[in-house]
Amino acid sequence: MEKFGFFISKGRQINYDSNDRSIAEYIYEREPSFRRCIECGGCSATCTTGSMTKFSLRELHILIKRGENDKVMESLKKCMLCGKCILVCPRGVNTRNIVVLAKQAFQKSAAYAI
Amino acid sequence: MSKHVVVIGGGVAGLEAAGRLSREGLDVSLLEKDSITGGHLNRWFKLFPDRRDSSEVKDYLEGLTHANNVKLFTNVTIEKLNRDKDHFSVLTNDGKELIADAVVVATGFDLFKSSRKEEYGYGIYDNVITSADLEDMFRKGEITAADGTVPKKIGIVHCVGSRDEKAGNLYCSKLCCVTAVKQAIEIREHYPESTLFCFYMDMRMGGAYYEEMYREAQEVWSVNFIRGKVSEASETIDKKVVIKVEDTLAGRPLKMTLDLLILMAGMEMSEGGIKLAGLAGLKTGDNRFFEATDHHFGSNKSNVEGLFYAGTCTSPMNITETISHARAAVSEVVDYLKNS
Amino acid sequence: MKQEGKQAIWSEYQKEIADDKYFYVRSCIRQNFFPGSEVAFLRILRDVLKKDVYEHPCHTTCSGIGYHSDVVPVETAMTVVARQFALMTEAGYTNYVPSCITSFGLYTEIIETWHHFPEVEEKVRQKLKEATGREFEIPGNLAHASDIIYKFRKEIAAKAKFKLINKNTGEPLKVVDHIGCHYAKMFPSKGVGGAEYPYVLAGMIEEWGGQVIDYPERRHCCGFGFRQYLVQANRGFSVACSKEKFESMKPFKPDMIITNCPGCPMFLDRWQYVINEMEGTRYGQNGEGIPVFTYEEVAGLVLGFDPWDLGLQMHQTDCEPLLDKIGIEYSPEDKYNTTVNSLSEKHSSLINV
Amino acid sequence: MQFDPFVIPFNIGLNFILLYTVIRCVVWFRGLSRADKLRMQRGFFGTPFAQSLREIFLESLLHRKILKTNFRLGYMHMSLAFGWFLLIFFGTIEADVFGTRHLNAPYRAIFFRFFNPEHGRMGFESVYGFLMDLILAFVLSGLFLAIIKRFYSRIVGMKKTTRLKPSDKVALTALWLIFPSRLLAESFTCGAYGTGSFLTGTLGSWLASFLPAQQLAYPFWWLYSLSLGTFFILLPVTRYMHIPTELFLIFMRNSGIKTGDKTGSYSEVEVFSCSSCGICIDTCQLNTSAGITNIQSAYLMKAIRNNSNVAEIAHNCLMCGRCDQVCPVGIELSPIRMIQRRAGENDIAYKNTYKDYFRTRQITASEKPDISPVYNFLPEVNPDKADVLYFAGCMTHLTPSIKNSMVRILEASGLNYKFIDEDGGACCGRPLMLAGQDREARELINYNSQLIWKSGAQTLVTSCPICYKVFRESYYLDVEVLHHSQFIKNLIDEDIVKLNFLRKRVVYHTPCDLGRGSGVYNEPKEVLTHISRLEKSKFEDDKSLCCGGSLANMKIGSQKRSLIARDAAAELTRTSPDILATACPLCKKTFSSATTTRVADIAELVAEALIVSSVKRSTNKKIFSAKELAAIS
Repeated sequence: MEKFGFFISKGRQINYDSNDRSIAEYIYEREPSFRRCIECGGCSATCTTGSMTKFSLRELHILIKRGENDKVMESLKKCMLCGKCILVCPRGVNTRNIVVLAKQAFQKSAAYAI
Repeated sequence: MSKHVVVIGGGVAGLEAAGRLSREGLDVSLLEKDSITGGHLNRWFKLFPDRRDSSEVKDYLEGLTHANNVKLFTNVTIEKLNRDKDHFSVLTNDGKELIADAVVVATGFDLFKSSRKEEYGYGIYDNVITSADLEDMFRKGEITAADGTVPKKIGIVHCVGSRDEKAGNLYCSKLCCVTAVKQAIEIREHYPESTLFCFYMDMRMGGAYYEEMYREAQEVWSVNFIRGKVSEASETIDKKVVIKVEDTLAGRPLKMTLDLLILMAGMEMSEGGIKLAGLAGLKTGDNRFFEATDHHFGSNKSNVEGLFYAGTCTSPMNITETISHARAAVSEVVDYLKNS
Repeated sequence: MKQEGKQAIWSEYQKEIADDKYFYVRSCIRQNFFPGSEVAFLRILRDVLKKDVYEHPCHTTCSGIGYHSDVVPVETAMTVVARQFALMTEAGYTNYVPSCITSFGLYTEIIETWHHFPEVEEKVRQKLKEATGREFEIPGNLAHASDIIYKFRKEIAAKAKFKLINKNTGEPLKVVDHIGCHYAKMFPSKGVGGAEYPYVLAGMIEEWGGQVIDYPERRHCCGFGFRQYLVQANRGFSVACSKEKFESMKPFKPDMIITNCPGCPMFLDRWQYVINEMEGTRYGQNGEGIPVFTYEEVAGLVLGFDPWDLGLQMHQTDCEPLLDKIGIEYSPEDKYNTTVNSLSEKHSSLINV
Repeated sequence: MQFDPFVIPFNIGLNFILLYTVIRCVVWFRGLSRADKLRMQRGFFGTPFAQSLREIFLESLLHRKILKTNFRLGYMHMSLAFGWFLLIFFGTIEADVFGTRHLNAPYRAIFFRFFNPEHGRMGFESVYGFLMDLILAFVLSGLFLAIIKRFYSRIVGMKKTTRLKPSDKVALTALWLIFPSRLLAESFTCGAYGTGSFLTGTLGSWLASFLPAQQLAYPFWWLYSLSLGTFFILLPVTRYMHIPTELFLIFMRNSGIKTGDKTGSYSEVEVFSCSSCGICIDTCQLNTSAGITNIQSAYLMKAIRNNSNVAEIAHNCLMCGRCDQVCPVGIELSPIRMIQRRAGENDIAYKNTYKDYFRTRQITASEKPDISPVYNFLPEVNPDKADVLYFAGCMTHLTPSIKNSMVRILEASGLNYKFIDEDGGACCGRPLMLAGQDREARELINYNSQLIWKSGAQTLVTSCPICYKVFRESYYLDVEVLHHSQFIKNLIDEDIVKLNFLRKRVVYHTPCDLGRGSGVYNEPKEVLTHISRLEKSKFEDDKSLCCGGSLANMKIGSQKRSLIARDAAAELTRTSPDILATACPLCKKTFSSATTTRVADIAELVAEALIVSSVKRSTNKKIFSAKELAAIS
């Protein structure tokens, strides 16, 4: 309702208490190396997709972990699964499986049904 | 007639230095302000990175001094410390005067007083505690929130009083990160159903096996690491702690309610050290720690001839480094006495 | 919450507050938003506490509102402030008391700047002299008007007709204190109780019988933020800030909010109406709003001033439920019928207390 | 005496299993596509039939392939299968020749001794009895090995043996009981009547010396019949279903039917033909190096048969294809795995319309999968015209030395070439396919295809076997696709580049996707022979190892990968060569961190050997067009 010429802004703050982290839990359970990520950004730096469009696996990792899932699925689809990220990851995170699992989790989850 | 060395401070560095000096055949007096020796070891329960019991290290150190007949004076503070010609005169609060050929200062560090970071509400909010308080809980074998319940969601704030201009400390205390990781693992071991969050500015896991512990904390113990300095804490109506932090890697501010917030207090120059610096005219640096004459090859040497530093009175150190530094001080003393 | 912890901090942040001979400067905004409050301040100091308060007719804006909206450069602001100080000096006063929190912040900031950069002060003196021929002394004591009321909170309590107590239950009223950002966040040592746990309003509440509510978003800005409000498109951000505070204080069921800043009572008050219109949410008890007061209004109520003399009819969120709780009598039909004459009549009756 | 009640369990079991097998085969046949049905019909009346019979004899009975790879294991399988077959075969003849009448019901041959206890006393009868005892001993020796294998698999040369489900265990017990009970039943009967040859006779008379043989024989005949009956009845729900199914599979395969990319009758027959012999488990490097022992093809087949946990198994595989090579039944294991990977994706894309129907009585609307393009951010590119395209591939970009070497070689060749993904192009699509995401892969394939078409090139060279395989198999391109090893081979053959001899001892590792995946074995070795001293390893050609880096495995982490890489590298460098050569950027990268031996791609070695001065450096003028080059080669 635009009664006063403005809307009440939605904050940018991540509300960790109320966010839904089921996607992250789904991945943690199936790919424990997800926990090992130290957010160095190596994956994003080498990323084939990331060189052509705004796509950062590192950022998606964090967003999933914090339960900021809203736009993650849209982004995840851009991944080509080429696997360069696995080769550069210093912590041996199985990045491709995380992408696949995340997509699976989103598709299985009713909350994010397309 | 063997020469007499006074060692000031009965913590890790003091005990090691005293024991070793005595073993070198010198007459050693060890002055300790508390009633017992061991310093901070008395408060810490398990040590990183191998999680051994702190009492093992204490036993080793005290064993060393006992075996070598170190003269121990407890409950002693220093009122005067003068150098006359080639002797030191040390006047204690109980009126004793000790004449020494050399002095080793091992006054150690004080933990940063977390209440100085007012925004975290230590001493005000019921469920904000420090790393040292947590060690007390570990010793008791029970980690509880203020109301006696088991905390489920626990946050750990790194760099409390370190790397913080507002706290007056520009330096990194360097052991808080690994302490945080150690304590996070210990809590998870104790309460497997708890969730741990470490809020860090940088993970500085520089020591041997520290990084491996960090990895273990993530992988095995599911500790969550969030990069960002907690800006403020506040209390909810049911006495939980709400923290605000920027998740710098998500580029978004983050708010979270926790059952318990643990502050990783940094290391500061001890009050006793500052007092001693005034009494004996010892040089201190911008970081208020004693300033050694050379960073590279004179880290035990003070600006007063015959007075040497050992351990964390010069900068934050872990136990390994403290012991090494104390041994280095011993060799400096022996060298000095041989040539004087 | 450990009270002794807070007390330890409060004891560290005590500031010197002059006890008489005040050079009082009004606030641009408050004169318009809550004109009753500044009048009440003067009445309390002059009539109740018998203090010497001087107001200079040539006082202008301190330009802080322009400074914080990025339209007035700091040098200009300094020269304007220097002129206010000159008025004080000319009037023979040294204790400077601004009514506005932003003015207080600006004065503090400028005095502090001059302290560290004397050459800037010298330049400002020179420019002021060139432009107006005036000369000034830096105030010997700079205190915000709320500091003054804080200083005399006990005297006011001694003369109080009412306490901040719910007369029906006998319980202390739950009071949220909201401190203007510019009061102590810039210079914690210049505020009573410091920046993290300010005591200036909490001290009044405690003294007058109320219970202070410490809620998680206590430190959060009311949302005024100058630029956020001045541009209409940004107001959504402004109202979101207030909303965050209301959401956070709601579980504590506060009876009232007390503030010491020109913008805060305005926005905490008006935005409640806006949020209710836009989202249908009210944050007080029984579907009502949470009444918002300035410290002068509360002091006035405690001393038994007529609510409509205090200008409470200017509030958008009704204050009557709170007056009922305290047991203050008021005449509903007079709410919007106050005349200047009736005011002065009541004054004379009050002065005879 | 023509009948006894104890034969009833056997009769029921036999009739049941025969009927079941026939029905099952009919159902499978009906499930075939029209083309496959025709193939099968044609095959039945043509040479494939004879081929099949031969194969059945060699593989299903003699187990020739297993014998070749592992003699003891082969002997075990052979003695059980072939021995049992001989028992039946000669038993039938025995019943026919020596029995009271001809053309007997099967039970009369199986239980011949019971119905003819006096048989075998003299002359030819005793010779035949000797033969039958010999066959029984042969079977029993295999059974002995099988029992040992169950508990100590190493004795038959196996490191791991398959794990069993409960019905398998019952069937296995029944199977194990069949021959010992026959031995005892026959022995007791022979002991009682004083007949029997060296085995049954000797054992019989010894047993009869202290036991009431006459009374004990009958219960053992019952046991014999019961174990046979139980085994037959349980057959359809156990892995032993492979016995009848394999015969059908052989006919189908010889008729020219292939697995395809969707579940169908043929893949189902393949799944049921798996005998869980466990050879794939022993071959699998995930087992031998990484200790993962529950995802091998035998387990995949089992999971598909039992409808359990298929997705998890299907994705945990390097797809190196080593098991396809050794499967004695000839099951196309990798294609079946790929079917399962794709199926997993489809499960998600298409929600089951009838899910929860019985609970809710409501058919949920079937949701259409999201088919909006996902890679529409890919830039539209108009490449320069060129004769030869070089597509390095994502992995090659992480091994710049390969990329740079190829650029040097291409420059030296003087061909009119274009490096199309010099600044990083789109992925080839194979990693997506390996994850079962064909639709997404198709988008990338279309994008890259356009790029290739627009360039007007006739030859496409890639450095990455992963790309090579997908370019060849899944792109519809009117260009010749070459792996750089093939391309270099052509350059050498045509004398376009001149190379030094490097004087290095080199062992060549055949990358999975290049070798078993695409059948390119010789060209890389010929190139290496040209420039170095190529030495053989134990793992040549289709026996080559996997480096462990494979993109096909979604599940394993870096630690397990490095275990595989270390073992493989250790095997390959056993002769301490100067260089471990490979022809794949991923193999190179994986091996590099697993061995101290220098690991180099063929392209790097060729670039090192390049004699630059001898090359006609005409960058614009081409020496050969790619078509000419292709024609020559």
